[in-house]
Amino acid sequence: MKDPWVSLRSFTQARIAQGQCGSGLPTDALLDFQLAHAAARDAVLKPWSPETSAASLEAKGHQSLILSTKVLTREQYLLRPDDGRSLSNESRHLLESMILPPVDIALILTNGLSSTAVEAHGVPLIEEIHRSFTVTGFVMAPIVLIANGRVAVADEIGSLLNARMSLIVVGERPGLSAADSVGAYLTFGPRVGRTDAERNCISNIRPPDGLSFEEAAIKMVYLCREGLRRGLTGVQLKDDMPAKISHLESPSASLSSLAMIANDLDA
Amino acid sequence: MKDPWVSLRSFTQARIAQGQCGSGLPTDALLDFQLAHAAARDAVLKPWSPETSAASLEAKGHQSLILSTKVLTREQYLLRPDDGRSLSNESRHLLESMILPPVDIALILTNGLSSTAVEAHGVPLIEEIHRSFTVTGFVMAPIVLIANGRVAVADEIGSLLNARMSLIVVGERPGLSAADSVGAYLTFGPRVGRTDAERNCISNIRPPDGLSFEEAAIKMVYLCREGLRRGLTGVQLKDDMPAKISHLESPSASLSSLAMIANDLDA
Amino acid sequence: MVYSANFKGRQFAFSDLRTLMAKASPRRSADELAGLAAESELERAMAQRVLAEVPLSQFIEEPLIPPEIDEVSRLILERHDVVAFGPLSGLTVGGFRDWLLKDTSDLAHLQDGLTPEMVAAVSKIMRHQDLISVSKRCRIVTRFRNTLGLAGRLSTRLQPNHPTDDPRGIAASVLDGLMYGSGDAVIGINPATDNLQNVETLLQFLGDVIDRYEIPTQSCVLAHVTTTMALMEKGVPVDLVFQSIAGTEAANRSFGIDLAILREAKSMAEGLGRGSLGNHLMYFETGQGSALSANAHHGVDAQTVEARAYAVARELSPLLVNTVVGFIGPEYLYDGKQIIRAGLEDHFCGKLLGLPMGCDVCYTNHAEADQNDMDNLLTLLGVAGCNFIMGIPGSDDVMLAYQSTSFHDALYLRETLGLRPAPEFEAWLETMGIFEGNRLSHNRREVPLLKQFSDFGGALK
Amino acid sequence: MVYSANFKGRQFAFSDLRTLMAKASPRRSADELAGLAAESELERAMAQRVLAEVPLSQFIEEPLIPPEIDEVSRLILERHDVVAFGPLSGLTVGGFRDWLLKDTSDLAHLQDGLTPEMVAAVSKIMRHQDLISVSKRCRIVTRFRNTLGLAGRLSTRLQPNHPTDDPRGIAASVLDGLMYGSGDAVIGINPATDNLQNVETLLQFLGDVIDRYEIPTQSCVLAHVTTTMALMEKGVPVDLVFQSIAGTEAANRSFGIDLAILREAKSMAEGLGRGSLGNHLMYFETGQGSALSANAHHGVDAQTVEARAYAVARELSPLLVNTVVGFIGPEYLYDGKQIIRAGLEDHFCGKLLGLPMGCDVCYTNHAEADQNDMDNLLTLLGVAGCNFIMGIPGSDDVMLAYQSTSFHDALYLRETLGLRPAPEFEAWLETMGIFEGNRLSHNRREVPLLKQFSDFGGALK
Ligand code: B12
Ligand code: B12
Repeated sequence: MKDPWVSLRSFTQARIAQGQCGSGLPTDALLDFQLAHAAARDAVLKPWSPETSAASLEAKGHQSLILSTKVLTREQYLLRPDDGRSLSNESRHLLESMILPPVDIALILTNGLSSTAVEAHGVPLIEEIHRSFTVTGFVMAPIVLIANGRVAVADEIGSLLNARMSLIVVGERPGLSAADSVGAYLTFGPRVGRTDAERNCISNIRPPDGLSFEEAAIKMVYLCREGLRRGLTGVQLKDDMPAKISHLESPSASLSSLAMIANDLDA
Repeated sequence: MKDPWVSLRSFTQARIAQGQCGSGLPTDALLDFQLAHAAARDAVLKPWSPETSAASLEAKGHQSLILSTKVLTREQYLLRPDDGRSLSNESRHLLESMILPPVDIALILTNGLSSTAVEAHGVPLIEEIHRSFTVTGFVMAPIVLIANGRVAVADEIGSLLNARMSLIVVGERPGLSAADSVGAYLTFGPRVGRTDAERNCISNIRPPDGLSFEEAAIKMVYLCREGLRRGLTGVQLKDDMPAKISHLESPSASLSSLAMIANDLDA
Repeated sequence: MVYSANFKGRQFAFSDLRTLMAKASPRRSADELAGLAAESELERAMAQRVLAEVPLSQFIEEPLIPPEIDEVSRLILERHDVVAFGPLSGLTVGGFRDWLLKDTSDLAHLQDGLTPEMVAAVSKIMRHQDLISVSKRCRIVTRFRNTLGLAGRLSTRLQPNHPTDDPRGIAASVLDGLMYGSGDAVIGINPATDNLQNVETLLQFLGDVIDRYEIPTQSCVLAHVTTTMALMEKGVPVDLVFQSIAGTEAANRSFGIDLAILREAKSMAEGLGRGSLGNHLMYFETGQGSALSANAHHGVDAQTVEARAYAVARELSPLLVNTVVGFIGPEYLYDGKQIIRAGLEDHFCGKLLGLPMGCDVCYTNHAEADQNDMDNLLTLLGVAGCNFIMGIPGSDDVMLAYQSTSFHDALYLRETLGLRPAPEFEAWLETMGIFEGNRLSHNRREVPLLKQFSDFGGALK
Repeated sequence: MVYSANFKGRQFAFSDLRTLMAKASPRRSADELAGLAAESELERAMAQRVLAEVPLSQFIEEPLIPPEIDEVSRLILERHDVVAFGPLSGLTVGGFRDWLLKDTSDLAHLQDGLTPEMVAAVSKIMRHQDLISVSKRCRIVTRFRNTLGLAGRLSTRLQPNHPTDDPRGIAASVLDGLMYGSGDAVIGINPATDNLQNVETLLQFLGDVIDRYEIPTQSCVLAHVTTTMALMEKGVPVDLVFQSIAGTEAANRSFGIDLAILREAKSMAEGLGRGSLGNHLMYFETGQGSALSANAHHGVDAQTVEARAYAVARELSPLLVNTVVGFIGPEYLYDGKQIIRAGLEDHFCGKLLGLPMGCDVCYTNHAEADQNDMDNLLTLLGVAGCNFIMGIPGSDDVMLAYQSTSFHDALYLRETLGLRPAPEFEAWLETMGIFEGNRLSHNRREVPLLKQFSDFGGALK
C-alpha cells in the first residue's frame, strides 16, 4: 500500500508515503496512528521525581537543589500554567534564606510537559551543558531540579539565585512519534515579569532524531556568551552562529567548537 | 418577528410560530431556548429528600415508609440505572424483616429524573391516587417514598410488600419547557426480572399543561381493575377506557367516573 | 481463533470475538456501564488492531449470540447471502475498510452479503471522515406516497407531539411544520397515551389533513405495534406501522414484540393498500443502549447490538428507519462527542445494510450536550447523505422531553448544502406557495393553507 | 450603560462591557483560568441576553481596552469607518445577528464598518449553524502567485517540518505533499532553529523547488519576523513574511513585535516585488489564549482578544491568516468540543473582518481530543467555506509535536464537498499528472516529478 517513495522515510520521522485508499488513509496507517496517540496520551500524565535525577547527578559529582512549583498534580499542571510558573512558598523561602554569591548561569531542569523526555535525556544533557559552560569559563549556580515547571519559572529561580542568566531545560509536549523532546530557554537578567520576547530558545533536543546534546550545548554557550556580552537575550539576539561551529563531525569535536566560540567572542 | 399564527400557542406549549431570520431562529427565540436549557440542566442534579414529602403525607393522615436505592449521588443516578433499580441492603433487610399481609397495590413515589416534578406534584398526586383506589375498594400497602429510583425498583419493592400490583410514580426527565412531569407505571405480579413489556404506563402527568391528577388516577384505577381481573399488565392490556370516563368536566366528576369503572368491571 | 497482540512487550489478549468487538469500540458510557469497555486507550487501540486482522467470514463461524437462543441471530445467519458475500469473503475487517474507501460504486448492492456484525466491526476501525464518505455512497430509495432517499434530497419527519394529545395543539404544530416545509418523510405523532380511542382520533386527524390538502406524504401514530394492529382490525385506516426495535430477541420481547408480530403487522398494513407510489410501509426506531437497558445484550457491546436491530428492520423492507441517537440519556451516550460518534456509526451501519436511514439528532437535558453538538452532527449527517431528520417546533419536544432538530434546522441544512425535499413534496410546497426555489417563499404569510387550516375540522377554533 | 437582567426574581448584573463579554462566552478553559468565565450556565445564558440588547455603537463608546494604553485599540478605533458602519449603526448585537442571517448578499463588504469587538460579540450569541451559514457568505480572495479563496475552492499549506531542519527530510515531506496535491496556499516551514544561516538555506531550498517545477505557489519560512527582515536586508529572496500575532499591544510585545515592525516588514517584502498575480504577502497565525499566556489580556476574554488580533492582521492586507486553534493546549481549549467551537468562531470573526481566513485544525496530546473531533471541525469548516487548512504528512508534525490535518484530509474534504484547489495550482497538478479531475491520478506513481525530485539538488541522495 505504501507509496513508491517510501524509502525517503530514512530522512525523516514524518509519516510520508503512507499510500491511500481512495481519499483515505490505509487501515494500517490509521491504526498505527491511533496506537501512537493512545501511547502519547499516557505519557502526558506521567509524573517525574527529581530525586532520581538528583541521585544520578550526585553520582557524577554534581550538586543539585530540588525545588517545587505551586503545582501538586499533573492535571493541575495542565490546566494551571500560572501555578507552574511560580515557586511554592517553601521553595521561595528556602532560596530567600540562602546567601548566594552572584553567578553567571542558573541551570534548571524540569519535566515540563514530558516526564519521558527528561527521564531519557535530562541528566546527560544537563551534564553536557554543565561541562561545556564550565570549560568555557562560566560560573554556575547549583543545578536546580524542579517538577512541573513552566519556562517562566526560570525567572523567579534565576533572580533568587543571583544569576546573570537563567537556562531552563524543559520537557516539550510529547508528539505522536516522539515523546522525548527537550527544549532549553535562555533569559538574560532573569526576574519575574520577563516576556518570551526576552528569551532565546533551543528546541527539539532529542538524539538521534533531533538535536544532539553536544550541538545543543554549543549553541547555548554561543548564545549565552553573546547575550552576556550584549546584555540581552530574545528577539534582538539573533542566532548567527556559523554552521561550521554547530555541525559537529563527531561528539569529540565539541571541544574545539567551544574553543572557537570562546575565541570569536573574546576577539 | 413571530409568525402570524402565533395565537395558536394557546393550544400548545410547543415552540411554534417563532418566525425566522433567513433559515435561522430569531435571536430572541434562540436566547430563550438557551436560557431554558441552562435552567433544565440545573434541575437534573437537584436532589430530593423524601422526608419532607413524608411529613406532608403524615399531616394528611397517610403513613409512609422511606426506603433507599443503591444510589448515593445524582451523578451516580444518571450513570448507573442498575443501581437505581435495586434497593439498598438496609432497605431490603428492613422489608424482609417486616411481616406484611397481602395487599392489592404497592404505591411508590420516587423523584426519578426530576426532583422538581415530585416536589411540585408528588404529594397531591399520591393523595389523589390513594383516595381513588381506596374509594374503589383496593387494599393498599403503606406508601413508599424512595429517592433516586428507576421504574423497575417497583418490582423488588412490590414483591417484598406482598402486593398483587405495584404502582410507581416517578419524575420523568425534565424537558425544556416543563421540568415537572410525572409518570406512573403499573406492574402486575411485581418481582425482580419483569420487563417493560409487562407494565403499563401513564405519562405526562402535570397539570395544567399535562394530564390532571384526577384523570391520571382514574386511568390507573381502570387499568388496575382490568389488570387484576385478567392477571396481567403490559402490551396485552390495552387501554380501551372510553373517553366519556376519562374526560372530566370538573374535578368533582371524578367520583362518578370511578363509580362507572367499578360498575363496568363488576358487570 | 486466538485474539491477541503485543505492544512493546505487553501482551493484550481478548477471550473471544464478542469481547474483542466490545474492547475495539470507541469509548461510550453504555459499554462502561456494561463492564465491557476497554480499560485504557491503549487496550482499545490494540483491540482495533487485532480486530482489523479478523476475516469477515469469522463472523459467520463465531456468532456473537448463539442462534439457538436468539431469533435475531437466526435471522441474520439464514438471510446471509453467500453469493453476494463472495467478492468480500476473502477480506479481513481491515481489508474491508480499505476496500470500501477504494471502491467508487454505489454500495447499496452489498447489503445481502453483509451481516450486522461485519458492518459494526468495520465501523469500529473507521474515523468520522471514513464513515461520512462511505455512507455518502449508499443511496437507499423507498416509496409510499412519495420518493425518499434520492441523492441531493433531505426529508423530515414532522413530529407534532403534545402532552395530552390535544388535537388542537397537535394541529397547531402540524401547521407550523408544514409552513416551514417539514413533513415529507412522515407526519408522525408519538401519542402521550396508548388509549385505543385516542390513537384512532389522531390517525383520523392526520388522514384528514393529508387528504384535504392532498399532501404527498404519509402519516403515522407511533403507538405500540399491537395497538396499531388492534386498530387495523377495527378497520381504522393506517399508513405506516411503527415500532421501536432492538437487536436481540430478549430485548424485543421486553418491548413486547417478536419477528412474527412484526411480519403480521406488515402484512395487515399491506392489505390496506394505501401506498400510491410504493409499498414500503414499516417505520422503525432504534438506539444504542436499549438492549442493555433491558438487560438483554448478552455481553455484546451497544453499537453491535444496534447494528443487529438493522437486520430486524431490513427483514421488513421499511419506508423509514432512524436511530434516536441521544434519546435515552447519558448512561448510554455520555456527551455530545459520544452522541455524534454514535449517530455517524448508526447511519453508516444502517446504510450499508440497505436501510433508508434517518437520524433523530437529539439529546436530553441530563446528557452533557447542547445545540452546538447537534449542529455538528446535523451538518455531518447532511454531508453523509442521511435520508431524513426530525422536525420539531423549536427543537423542543414538549411531550417526550428531549431536544431534537427543528424545522429551522432542516432549512439551514437544505440551504447550506443545497439539499431539497422529496420531489413530490417539493412540488407541493411550491404549489402551496410555501417554498420558492428551495427556500421559504416571501409571501408565505398569505398562503391559503394558513387561512383554511384555522377553519379545519374545528380543531383550531 | 447598566448591564443587568432578572430571571425568576434573581438579579444578574455585569459590571462593565468587558465583563459582560467574558460571561457571555461559550465555556472554555482559557476564561476559567483567567477567572473571567460565567459561574453557571444560567449566568452565561443571562449574559448572552443582556449582550444581545447592547447597541453595536456601545463598542465604540466603551472600548474594552483603553486606547491610551494599547495601540491595537487605537488602530481599531482609528480605522473604524463610520460610513460603512452607517447601515448597522442602529442595531443591537442581537439585531445584528438577525440581520446577518436575513441578509443574502456577500458580506465581505462589511468589514470596514465593523470592529473586532462587535464581531466577537455577535459570535457569542450564535450557534454553530449560524457561524457556518454566515461565514459561507463571506468570500475573501487574495493573490500572490495564485488566486486563493474563490468559492468552491479549498487550499492547503504544505507544512514539511523537521526536528533538525534537515533539508533532505524536508524535501521528502515536500515531495510527499506535492504528490498528494498539497501546497497551493503556501509551502511553509517552521524552522526548528532560528539560526540565520539555517533559515536562509531553507528559503533557498523552497525557492528552488518552486522555480524548477514552476509551481504556482509561494514559500515561507516561519521564523520570527525580525529574522526574516534581517535576511531580506542581506538580499535573501523572501515570498511571504510570517509572524504570530495577538490582540493586544502587550501580547505582541511579548512576541517581540509591534505594528511598526510589521509595517516595516511588509514594505520591505513589497519592495522585492516577487508576487506575479498580486501583492498580498503577509502570513499571520493567531490562536485563542496567547495573550492570556503572556498575561497581557487586560481582563478581556480569550475569544474577543483573538478577534482583535484580526484587526492587526487586516491592517496589513495578508495573503493568509489562520488560527492555530487547538495548538497551545488544554489550559485554553480543554477538549474537542471547545476546539471545534473556537475554530468556527475564529473563522467566522476573521471572515467578517475581511480576512482570507484559514484554520489549522489541530490538537495536542495533552488535550482531550482526537482525530474524530478534527474530522468534525474539518468538515464543518469545509461547509463554512474556509480558505485553507494545513497539510502535514499523516497529520503528525514531528517538530511542533501536535496533530493537524493531513494531505489525505484535504483529499477527503475536496472529494466529499466537491471543493477544488486554487485554479492555477489545480492546472499545475493536472499538467504534472498528479491530479485527474480533482482526484489523485491513477498513474501517479509514474509522474516525472517523482523521478526528477530524487535527483534534485542532491537533497535526496
Ligand atoms: C426513555 C423512554 C423510552 C426508552 C426506554 C429505555 C430507557 N432505558 O430509558 C425507549 C426508547 C427504549 C422507549 C421505548 C418505548 N417507549 Co418509551 N419513553 C421514554 C420516555 C421518553 C422517558 C421515560 C422516563 O423518563 N422515565 C423515567 C425514568 C426515571 O425511569 P427509568 O426507569 O429510567 O425508565 C424506564 C421507563 O421509562 C421504561 N419505559 C420507557 N418507555 C416505556 C413505555 C412503556 C409502555 C412502558 C411500560 C415502560 C416504558 O423504560 C425505562 C427502562 O426500564 C417516556 C416519555 C416521558 N416523557 O416520560 C416514553 C414513554 C414512556 N414511552 C412510550 C412508548 C409508547 C414506548 C414504546 C412502547 C414505543 C413503541 N411503539 O415501541 C417503546 C417500548 C417500551 C417498552 N415496552 O419497553 C410512551 C408510553 C405511552 C403510554 N402511555 O403507554 C411514552 C410516554 C412516550 C410516548 N408517548 O410515546 N421509551
Ligand atoms: C506552544 C508554542 C508556542 C505558543 C506559546 C504559548 C503557550 N502558552 O504555550 C505560541 C503559539 C504563542 C508560540 C509562539 C511563537 N513561537 Co513557539 N512554540 C511552541 C511549541 C510548539 C511548544 C512549546 C513547549 O512545549 N514548551 C514547553 C512548556 C512546558 O513550556 P511553557 O512554559 O508552557 O511554554 C512557554 C514556551 O514554550 C514559550 N515559547 C513558545 N514559543 C517560543 C518561542 C521562543 C523563541 C521563545 C523564546 C519562547 C517560546 O511560550 C510558552 C509560554 O511562556 C514549541 C515547539 C516545541 N516542540 O517545543 C514552539 C517553539 C518554541 N516556538 C517557536 C517560535 C519561533 C515561535 C514564534 C517566535 C513564532 C513567530 N514567528 O512568531 C512565536 C513567538 C514566541 C514568543 N517570542 O513569544 C520555535 C522556536 C525556534 C527557536 N529555536 O527559536 C519553536 C521551537 C517552534 C518552531 N520551530 O517554530 N509558540
